[in-house]
Amino acid sequence: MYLVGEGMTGGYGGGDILRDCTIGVEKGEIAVIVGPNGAGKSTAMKAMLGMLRLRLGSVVLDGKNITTLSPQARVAEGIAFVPQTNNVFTGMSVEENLEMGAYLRRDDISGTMEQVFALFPILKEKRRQAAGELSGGQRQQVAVGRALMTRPTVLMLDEPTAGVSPIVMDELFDRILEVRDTGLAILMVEQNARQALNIADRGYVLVGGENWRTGTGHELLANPEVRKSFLGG
Amino acid sequence: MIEVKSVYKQFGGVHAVENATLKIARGSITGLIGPNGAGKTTLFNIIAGNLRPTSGHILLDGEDVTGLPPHELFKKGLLRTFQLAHEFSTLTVLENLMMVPDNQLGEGLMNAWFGFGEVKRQEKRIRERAMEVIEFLNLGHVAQELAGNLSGGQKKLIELGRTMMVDAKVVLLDEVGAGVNRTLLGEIGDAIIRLNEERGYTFCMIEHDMDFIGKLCDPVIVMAEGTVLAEGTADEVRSNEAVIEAYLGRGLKNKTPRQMQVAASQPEAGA
Amino acid sequence: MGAALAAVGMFQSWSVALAILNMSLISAVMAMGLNLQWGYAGLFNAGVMAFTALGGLAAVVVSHPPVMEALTAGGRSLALSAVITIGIVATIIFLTSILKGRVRGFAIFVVVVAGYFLLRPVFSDAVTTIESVNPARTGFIGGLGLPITLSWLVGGIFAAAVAWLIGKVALGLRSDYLAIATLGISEIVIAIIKNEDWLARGVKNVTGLPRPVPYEINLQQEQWFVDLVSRFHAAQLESVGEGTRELLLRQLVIEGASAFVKIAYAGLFTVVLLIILALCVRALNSPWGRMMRAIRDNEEAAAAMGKNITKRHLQVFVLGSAIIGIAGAMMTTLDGQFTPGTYNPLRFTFLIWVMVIVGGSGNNLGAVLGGFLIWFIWVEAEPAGQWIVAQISANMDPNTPLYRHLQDIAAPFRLFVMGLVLLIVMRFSPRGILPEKVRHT
Amino acid sequence: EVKMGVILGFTGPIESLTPDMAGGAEMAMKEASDSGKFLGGETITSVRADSTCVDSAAGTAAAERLITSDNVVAIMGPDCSGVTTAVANNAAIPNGVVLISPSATSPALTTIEDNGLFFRTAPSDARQGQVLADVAMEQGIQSVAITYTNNDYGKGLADSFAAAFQERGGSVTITAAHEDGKGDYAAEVGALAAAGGDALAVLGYVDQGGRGIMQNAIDTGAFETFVLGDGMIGDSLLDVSGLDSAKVIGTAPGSDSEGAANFDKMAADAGITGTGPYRGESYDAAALMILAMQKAGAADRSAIAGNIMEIANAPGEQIGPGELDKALELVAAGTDIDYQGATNVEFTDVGEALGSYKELVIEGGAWKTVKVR
Amino acid sequence: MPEATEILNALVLMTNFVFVPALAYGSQLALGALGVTLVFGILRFANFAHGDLMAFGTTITILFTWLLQASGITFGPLPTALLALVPAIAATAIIAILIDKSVFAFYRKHRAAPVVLVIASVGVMFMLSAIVRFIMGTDDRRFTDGERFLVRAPEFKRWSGLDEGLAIQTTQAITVIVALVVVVALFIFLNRTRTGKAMRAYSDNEDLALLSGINPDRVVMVTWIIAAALATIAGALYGLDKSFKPFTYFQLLLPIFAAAIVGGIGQPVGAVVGGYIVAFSEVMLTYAYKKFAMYLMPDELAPQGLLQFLSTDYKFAVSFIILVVVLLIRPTGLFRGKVL
Ligand SMILES: Nc1ncnc2c1ncn2[C@@H]1O[C@H](COP(=O)(O)OP(=O)(O)OP(=O)(O)O)[C@@H](O)[C@H]1O
Ligand SMILES: Nc1ncnc2c1ncn2[C@@H]1O[C@H](COP(=O)(O)OP(=O)(O)OP(=O)(O)O)[C@@H](O)[C@H]1O
Ligand SMILES: CC(C)C[C@H](N)C(=O)O
Ligand SMILES: [Mg+2]
Ligand SMILES: [Mg+2]
Repeated sequence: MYLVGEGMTGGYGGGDILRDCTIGVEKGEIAVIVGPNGAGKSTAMKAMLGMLRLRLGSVVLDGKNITTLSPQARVAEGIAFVPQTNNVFTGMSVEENLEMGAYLRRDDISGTMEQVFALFPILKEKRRQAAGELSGGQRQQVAVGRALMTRPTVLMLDEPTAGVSPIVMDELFDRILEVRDTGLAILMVEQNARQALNIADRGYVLVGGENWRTGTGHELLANPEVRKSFLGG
Repeated sequence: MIEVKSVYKQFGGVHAVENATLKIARGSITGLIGPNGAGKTTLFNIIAGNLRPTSGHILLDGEDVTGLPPHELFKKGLLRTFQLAHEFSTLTVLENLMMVPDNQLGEGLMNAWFGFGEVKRQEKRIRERAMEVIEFLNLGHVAQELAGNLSGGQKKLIELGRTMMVDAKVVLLDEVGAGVNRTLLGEIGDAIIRLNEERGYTFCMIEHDMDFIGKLCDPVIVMAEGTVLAEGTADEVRSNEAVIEAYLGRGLKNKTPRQMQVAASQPEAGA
Repeated sequence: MGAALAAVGMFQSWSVALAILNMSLISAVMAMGLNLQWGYAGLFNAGVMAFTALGGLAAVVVSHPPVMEALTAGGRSLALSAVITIGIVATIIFLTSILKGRVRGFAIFVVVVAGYFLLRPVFSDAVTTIESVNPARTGFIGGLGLPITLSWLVGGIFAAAVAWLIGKVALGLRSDYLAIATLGISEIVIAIIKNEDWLARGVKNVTGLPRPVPYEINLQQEQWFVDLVSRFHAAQLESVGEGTRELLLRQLVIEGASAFVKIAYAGLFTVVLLIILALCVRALNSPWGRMMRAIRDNEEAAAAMGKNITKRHLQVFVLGSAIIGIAGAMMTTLDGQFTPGTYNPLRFTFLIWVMVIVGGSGNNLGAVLGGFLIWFIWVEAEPAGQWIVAQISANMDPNTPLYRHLQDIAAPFRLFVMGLVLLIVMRFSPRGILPEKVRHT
Repeated sequence: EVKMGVILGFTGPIESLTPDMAGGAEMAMKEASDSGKFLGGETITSVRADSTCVDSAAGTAAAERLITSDNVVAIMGPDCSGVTTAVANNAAIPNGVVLISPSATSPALTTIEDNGLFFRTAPSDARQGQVLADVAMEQGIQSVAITYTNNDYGKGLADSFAAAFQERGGSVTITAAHEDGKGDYAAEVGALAAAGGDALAVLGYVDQGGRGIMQNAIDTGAFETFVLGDGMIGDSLLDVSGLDSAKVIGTAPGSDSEGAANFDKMAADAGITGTGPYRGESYDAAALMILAMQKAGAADRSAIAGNIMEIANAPGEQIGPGELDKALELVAAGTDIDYQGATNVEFTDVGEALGSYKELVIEGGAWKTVKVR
Repeated sequence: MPEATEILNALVLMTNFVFVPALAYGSQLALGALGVTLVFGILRFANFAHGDLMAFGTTITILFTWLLQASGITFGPLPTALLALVPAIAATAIIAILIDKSVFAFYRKHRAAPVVLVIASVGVMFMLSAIVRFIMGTDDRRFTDGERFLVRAPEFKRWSGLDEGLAIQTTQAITVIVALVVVVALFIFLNRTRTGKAMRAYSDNEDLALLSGINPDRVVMVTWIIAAALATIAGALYGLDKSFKPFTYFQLLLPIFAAAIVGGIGQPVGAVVGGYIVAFSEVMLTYAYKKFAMYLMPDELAPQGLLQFLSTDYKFAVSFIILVVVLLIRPTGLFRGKVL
């Protein structure tokens, strides 16, 4: 697989949060992680980004072992990430937030910025406003927009749709599909699991830091156990 | 119960709330929906006393409570949760809940220093109550964990749990569902209904999950651009053209055939 | 810590060790007061100095014998000034209760201005007469002539009263803004104490305050004490010859007296420390402490949970300041003098902060430990620095410029040692030596 | 080996004066040691401690350590009046150790209850105020603006100077305190200049606010004549720029006796090149203690106090600076001496220097003694 | 109606005793406050060592000044020290970075609370101040040369024929100009350049900055370089104007912090305005307006008192009173600073 965390085991200093957890995504594919609150989904993401030291296991990007790289280095390798919380620069304007997304790019970014504005029209309106003054959903849009500015090869999204209104959510999923079709690998955590698994090529169900079920999006959606326990019936 | 009378709120040049007028009826579970930036959270902040309106009034049980500080509104039975979780990060989960009840004897210094019997007994009762809530929210295994170390969704659960610690009259829930597992959210929905029916709580909730809104709320108020766009039952609102245009949208456009199939077998998808 | 003090006792002298102990006890109390404000409630009080000084002022006001001459000369106008002030305050309180809005503000303004012009001549008359009574010796009204231990309580009350006022004005500010405001206010308080000579002689200092413990000189004359010392050192006295015995005994009595006095102080301070520690610990572990920590973590959420932030902040600010005030009074008692000129923020505010943070904020025992440790370093850095310089220059020719330069910088070397030790301690316990505990209720 | 304490403000607001003061005291010790006649060939070592000048707690702790840990027999110092009171009351007197301050000049120290243990070789400012007023009057100054360092020394001196000056028919336009250690004194000078006056009296510290005020007043042309108290007399004042066009007069304890001149020469030889005040006083303080020990015949704390007065005052053979050798010999032989030293030491019955004052001016970029009063 | 010369006299009086000194002092504070506010804003702690960093920078400047003077190099009418600034800034920057690497980096890595860094900076402050005294001793040092005055009081009197003189020192003029140039440059740097924006981003949200590919080490390094440069410039200009004395640099810290915070933490413009507020309030409120009024008013109305708003007894407190009042009106400083 293009990006894969193999047998990840580790935590925040206390006990292990992740236990032999394996998550991966292929180029041109969407992989979705679902699971109950506190299952370790965000932790798994952070581990793949190097924001958490793994006790065991490895992270491999495009056949290259990146387990020991620093987060910045992984970002430089082409991974973009939208964290679940604290995902905007509150003191900077919307436009500057997007610019920071493109920090590593040296080419002209105005085109990408226009694309983001087209996707989230409200951001264009608020481009000069500080991101900290936005509504919850607007912030979330800034956060996703920032990641899209990166021109990554892997896009990792931690609950990108939390708090965004249905119409924007649809746009967002549309956009994600588009982006995937350009050959990106997309890994996301979603509590809106139905919609997410629906467009997913690959799905992971995490419980207690372990892989509980793995399959294609549709397999998982069709699995009654999964539906009952995690998708709300 | 709560009346919002032509409330305006401006931040510099931004009109966040513009002439909002609405009622939250006693005993109802009122849904408040609307596009991002419609002014829902701002309105909550005004009702709960965190913000002062530029103009307009808020009535609680007929009494003008505009501009009262949050802690006084709490004493009048009005509770709220925050959209971005506001946990007490260096308190444990249990403490996060235990600090909520009002008029705790041990919160007076004299009692803290010299009180024994009753103070201890009350403390015990509060702890028991908190443990119940914690169990209900599936947080039992992290009860003694610092709230700051919780996952995003668990923090939202604390937000909700706090409102369950006391007998409130009105509870304002700001997107408690966002980031919460859907199965658990279903249970939370049931609990809300129970609290509403058995204890007579009034709820007003902001939510973007239309299934959830549809299951719980009557009436549903739709805000857009700071003002009330529509009001009615969930179904009425769902079929309102203006609401679809501004808020709900018409589903995914770029679906590949493979996914269209599946979507068809899943009626709720794309709601 | 005990071991460190014992080492000082052994290698330097027990008297130094006791002197350090006494100031450590006082520092520990101060640190606890600040810990209450910062560790429990997250209030960035950078005005510790002011409350220490107010405690000291209380010591003068309570214990200094009244200066009758000054009182007869200016007492009447001073009393009149007090009456006028009370009148103004009462009128304002009355006006605030009956008026509202703009009118209220205007009325208060008028009363204040009118009051000022009424008060000024009376007051300045009082001040000039009082200050001109034998200015080299007194020139102030003196105090009440009561036992000085009473001033510890009064010091707490003084500090609490001023803290209440400051809190009313400034507690709306957040973090560093509160810090600089309190810092500024503390400078204002000190400026007042320095310049209102009629009150406590200002920068001319009040010395020779009465003590709660016997004077060494008197003690040396007391037969029972001499007996006590000779019993204590019986063996040593036996071992020397008849002739030197008398001399040795006298030396021992002098040493004993100074130790006795210090131990007596240490006893008193320890009692205060333990009482305050017990209260602090109990408060922190109660629902009150929980509420305070919640407020510290997130004010907005705590307010939404029905906690009155303003009131609670004020409460803890007043309480913490009162404790600092008590410590301030104890310190002035120990010094036997009140010297407003010596109150500077580095020593009386920032050093206390260092104690709290190094000890472990949010932890009472940490604050106490920090108080002991930092005071110890503060005092012992100097001999340590000198020792190091002496080692370096041991084999140097005393006539080289380098040698002379080294001698000149021996004193600042103390700063170097202080900084180095501080950094080392913090390196090994970045969250404080005794960090705040997670409470498993 | 006999240890003597030297406690001065090596850090803090007069840190540039103190090395020379300590040097002065240590000169006396060295002299006595080198003579080989002190208590039959004993040597004296000096133990320095930092009084900080302003922090009485730190100063007391340092003195405490000298007394109890280093076991010094007597202490030369402290310097500033505030710490001196603290050290005397809390460390020296309770332990029965003699304290001779070379420079604490606050009038309040005259009446300290010292059990006969506290002395000072500097006179009380009660008198300096009068001398300074005389000096000013003689220069034809009719009105002055006064600024003083805001502590017991500055305030005490300002009070006594203002009173004396007015008594002599002069007028005081303003009396304003300044705080030491501030970054800028423009505001102070502004107020002083606005009040006006023939001269500006600066009663502060040479390395501190006092100097800042003078510099600013010269720069802005606010004053051209300056009247200075003892704390301002020091070499570092000489590099205030623009001094050549200003007239500067001042007073400091001291005399132009032969003794003083000899002392200056000795000091220069010993590498103490400054002309700051209180070097002589420090030398004398140390010398007095040394001679008192010699008289007692033992390096014993309690013996010193009783002998100081006799050493210092007449009758007896007069002893100047650099004559410790001779003095030790005389004392050992039981002859009475009257120590004069560098500063014409003569103690009042409470043990402080009667004091003569030098009237100084800056001329051609150097301090010159005009006369002694 | 007062005559024209009277009015001119009054104006010159005010310029000489109020405006010029306050402007110069304000600029000195501003330069110090800029450094403090930068570290405050980006590394998120109040750096107590800044005063001593200033002293250190000045020390190095003095050493280089001596070196230059000894080798016969001067800077015409300007102080030689200005030339010495360049190597001194480099040296100070290196020291600042070393300090960061050996002290502050550790706490950053461990995500320590800001107050812990503050206390660590107190430790650094002690050590730096000792080091400065090791090198320079405790004496006063003057190292100014070149033309001391731009305008001298007596010359001005002669030239203008007025009763009042006006004095402007070269260093005063330099300080004011430098302060203004530096604040504009800093503003442009932070808001327009990539590195500047990266620094702001880092200060805003460290984790997210990391995720954007910003190299935190570089941000920290650049911050210290700028802070060291500012400290050296501020310290050297101050030392040129007054004299170099280690102790005063610690004392300067208080008004510098006041300026930075009143302006709003992390706001360069705020720091400068804050510096002027502290300076002007101090000078103007305790100034005795008697002479000023005398020029403007007919003789019969000549005022009796000194016409001071506040007696000089409380002058030390004045700037703090202003400060508290400003904060009560604008709780996060004049330019809406950060709340940490
Ligand atoms: N402090 C502020 N300063 C300036 N503008 C603000 C501020 N707070 C909110 N706004 C603006 O007010 C508008 C309403 O925001 P609000 O948070 O009430 O939206 P919302 O309806 O809750 O949206 P969401 O569903 O995304 O949470 C938004 O456009 C937002 O940008
Ligand atoms: N910084 C931290 N320190 C210690 N423990 C943590 C920390 N962050 C998370 N945890 C713990 O790790 C576990 C997994 O957290 P994680 O954030 O990965 O959950 P999640 O699956 O993303 O949940 P959610 O859906 O609620 O976001 C939780 O039990 C949480 O308490
Ligand atoms: C060293 C001197 C300037 C001290 C001064 N005479 C004082 O009493 O404080
Ligand atoms: Mg998560
Ligand atoms: Mg919202």
